[in-house]
Amino acid sequence: MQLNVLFFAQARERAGVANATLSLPEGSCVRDALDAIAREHPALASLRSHLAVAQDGVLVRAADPLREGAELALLPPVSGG
Amino acid sequence: MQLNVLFFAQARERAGVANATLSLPEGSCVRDALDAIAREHPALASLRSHLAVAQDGVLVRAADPLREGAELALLPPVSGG
Amino acid sequence: MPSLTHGPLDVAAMTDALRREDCGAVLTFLGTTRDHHEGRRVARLAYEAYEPMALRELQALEREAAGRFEIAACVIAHRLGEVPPAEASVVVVVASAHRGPAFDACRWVMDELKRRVPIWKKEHFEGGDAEWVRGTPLPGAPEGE
Amino acid sequence: MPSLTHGPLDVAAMTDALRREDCGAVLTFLGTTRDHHEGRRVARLAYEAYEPMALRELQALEREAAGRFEIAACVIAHRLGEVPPAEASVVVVVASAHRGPAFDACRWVMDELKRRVPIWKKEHFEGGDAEWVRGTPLPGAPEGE
Repeated sequence: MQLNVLFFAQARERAGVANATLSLPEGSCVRDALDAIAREHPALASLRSHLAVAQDGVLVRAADPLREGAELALLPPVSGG
Repeated sequence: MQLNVLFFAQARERAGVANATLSLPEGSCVRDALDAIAREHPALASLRSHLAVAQDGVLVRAADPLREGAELALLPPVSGG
Repeated sequence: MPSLTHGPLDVAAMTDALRREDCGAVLTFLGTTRDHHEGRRVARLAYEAYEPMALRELQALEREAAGRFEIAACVIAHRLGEVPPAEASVVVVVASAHRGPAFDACRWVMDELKRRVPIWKKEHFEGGDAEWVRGTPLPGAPEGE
Repeated sequence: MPSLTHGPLDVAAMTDALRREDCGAVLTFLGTTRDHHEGRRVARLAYEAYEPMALRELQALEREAAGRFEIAACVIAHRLGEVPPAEASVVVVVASAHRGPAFDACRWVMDELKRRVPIWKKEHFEGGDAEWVRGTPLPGAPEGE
């Protein structure tokens, strides 16, 4: 399955890209995606425990299944206002 | 002693004037002024227990002495804002 | 410095005057004329003040607010005379480094203003009659001792 | 409806849009760029958002505010990109019949906005270095379960 990954703020800067395409085996979950992203972008390691993840704009948890073609956003702690 | 009396809001409307000169014996207090005003303007009677009084812009009490030439303001319950 | 004005209040100018580089929050309260009160349609309001005393009380409120709360500045303006519906009769602007004290101070100023400042409001209803709004007695009404 | 803009926020237009004849209170909160943070001089801020999600979250906040508090309307706007000192990065306007709920709602919206909306702030200090502001983790960070 293919996913479009979006990196924001510190995650974007550490990854060095704002988005990337990710290929995973069918049936992968959010944790699998994070593991794959971490292998690709080791600079994200220290941030990982602080990242929330949204799939198509909705927050998801580590065990949630991924959808084919979904947009997966890596969201550091927020600081709007 | 002479005082300049100012009437505001309901007090002004009931008295029919915005200000008036009041002559009182030397040594009069705020209560004496209110009594004299009440005789002059009986329409103020039902309002009297709700009126505060300021002498030269400072709130005073019934027993406080009056100053020659002072400005005495009759202040109904306030409703600014 | 507080102000009493007989025309529309310039809210934008008041807010802009308090945008300071050392402040992270600017809170602007507008009290506007409602078109209804206790079930009746209000055509307009008219305000009257004992102006010199009202100005002094408003200035005291600005200073007390700056002393009680962690704010950088507080400015109050009140309109007098006739105020049509949806126009502002009172504006309070508070600037502060953090937003909590701005909310606390602005609310406190409005509560105190309604209790302490010699300003009176008359409601003119549709149909033509009018009534002074039941207000709050100032402290120390001589007969209330 | 909330908005995300890449230029200055039009505070006056937002406030005017919420002056309604059935409301007695309009409260406008401006979050502005402070020129200092933890003892350092801030030259400017830069904001970034996950825009479609941020807009949906802001819209949810507007609706929830209208449901939780006795208010007539709530509108939120957030600026993105660079914001110089003393300019507004966020504006929340609340209109209500009575002032108490406007204060409660506006404060609640700002608290929730800082917790729930995917927007990030970077401080650019004088001298040239920059830092992302330590923020609040969104609920459900996968590793935090």
